[in-house]
Amino acid sequence: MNFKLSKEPIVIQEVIDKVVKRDAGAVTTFIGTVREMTKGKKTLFLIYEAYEPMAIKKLEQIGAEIKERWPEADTAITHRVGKLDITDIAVVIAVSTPHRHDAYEANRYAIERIKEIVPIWKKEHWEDGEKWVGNQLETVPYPSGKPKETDIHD
Amino acid sequence: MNFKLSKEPIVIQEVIDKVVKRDAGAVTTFIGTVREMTKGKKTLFLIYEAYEPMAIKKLEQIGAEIKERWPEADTAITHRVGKLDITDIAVVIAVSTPHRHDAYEANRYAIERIKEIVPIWKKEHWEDGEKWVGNQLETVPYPSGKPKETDIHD
Amino acid sequence: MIKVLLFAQLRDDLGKESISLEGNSWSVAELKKKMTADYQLASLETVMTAVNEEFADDDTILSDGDIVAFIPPVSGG
Amino acid sequence: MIKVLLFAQLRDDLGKESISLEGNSWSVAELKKKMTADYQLASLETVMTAVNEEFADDDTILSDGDIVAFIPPVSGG
Repeated sequence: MNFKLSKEPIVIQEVIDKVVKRDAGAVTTFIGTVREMTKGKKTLFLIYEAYEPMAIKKLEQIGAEIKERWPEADTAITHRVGKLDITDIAVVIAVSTPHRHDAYEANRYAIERIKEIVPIWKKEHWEDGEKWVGNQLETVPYPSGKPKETDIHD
Repeated sequence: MNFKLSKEPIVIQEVIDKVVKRDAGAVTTFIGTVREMTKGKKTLFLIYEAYEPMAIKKLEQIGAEIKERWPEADTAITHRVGKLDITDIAVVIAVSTPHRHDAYEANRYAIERIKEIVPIWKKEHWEDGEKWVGNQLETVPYPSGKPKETDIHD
Repeated sequence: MIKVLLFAQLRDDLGKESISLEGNSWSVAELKKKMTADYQLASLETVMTAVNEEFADDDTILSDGDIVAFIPPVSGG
Repeated sequence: MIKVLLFAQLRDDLGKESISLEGNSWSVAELKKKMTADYQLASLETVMTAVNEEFADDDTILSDGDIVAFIPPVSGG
């Protein structure tokens, strides 16, 4: 169960424990938390919604892509769903490798891929309204109907 | 006390808690653990020794350098001293920033600087002997007597 | 029968989580066109499509029993 | 009086954690030379020096009461 969604608060140590091993000298984690201010606007709370079975498949795919690029890396990802308050943890990514360079690179790869291919959406709730963030102008549209091959394989 | 040495096992969550804040959307951690195999040689355990007051000053300096480069970043570093077994944690670096790119970059900067300027040494104990790692051939000598300016300021 | 799953803004707009349609050998593009017309949806152009939990092109042909999901730009992480 | 702190291999070689010396206006280079001779140390060339907990060049002049530390290549992290 290295790749999962959680309705409960994420315990960082539990995610890390999945990748610690005797031949790993480096573990990196990325912890995405709910930020209060975004472009001058104050967030009150967030709702994360997921297409759950596909989201888990896509997280597993990211793990497999990392294994292909960094064969010695082990990856674990837990993403929260439901209502989150400011400073709550939305996602934890843990990657272990023998050497530190790869642990940073592979971890970063994971978060970028999550933002491309994992069907999870967040709805921001502000004092004066709410909006699904995927519909905001700063997001990338996918005119072809699916992510570009280069997104997936490069 | 964002920068400290610890004779006791490091609790990762405690280091992270020092940098979590309402305006941080991203926290990265680097966890250095004791690896069993290095270049085909099996480590039994390690001893870390530090020049403690200077090591803490240098960790604080790294925090200040990060603040100068990434003004919105907060940093916490705990380094273990004493005897460590395989998979024990030698160092935890936590960095929080509003956006993820900086959290990776600043964290990586911290570990590279630790390996350059913080007076901490490890003695590897193998089945057939022991050695202070700083004396091995793969380490960088400092013929001028102190780290190069470019090491410190770039 | 094809089942269409809706998420995020689309789910809010239609007020339901899924829709079942009698369709036969439609392409994803044809399904999108029909949905846009039937439900007065805003454009589905920026929406990705998954068929049976895998991303699919607009020219993918749908079969009876397929589960289609419309995937607005994602915002997890 | 100058106090010299020793770490890692140097501490093991000399069998002590520090040495006190009566010295006057020595440079770091002169201190290194004297230590190398007095204690039959291997070269101190790859060893950094700190004076009062800050890295110092070989031409730094030492004063009474200074605490000098010899810093072999570090291996923390």
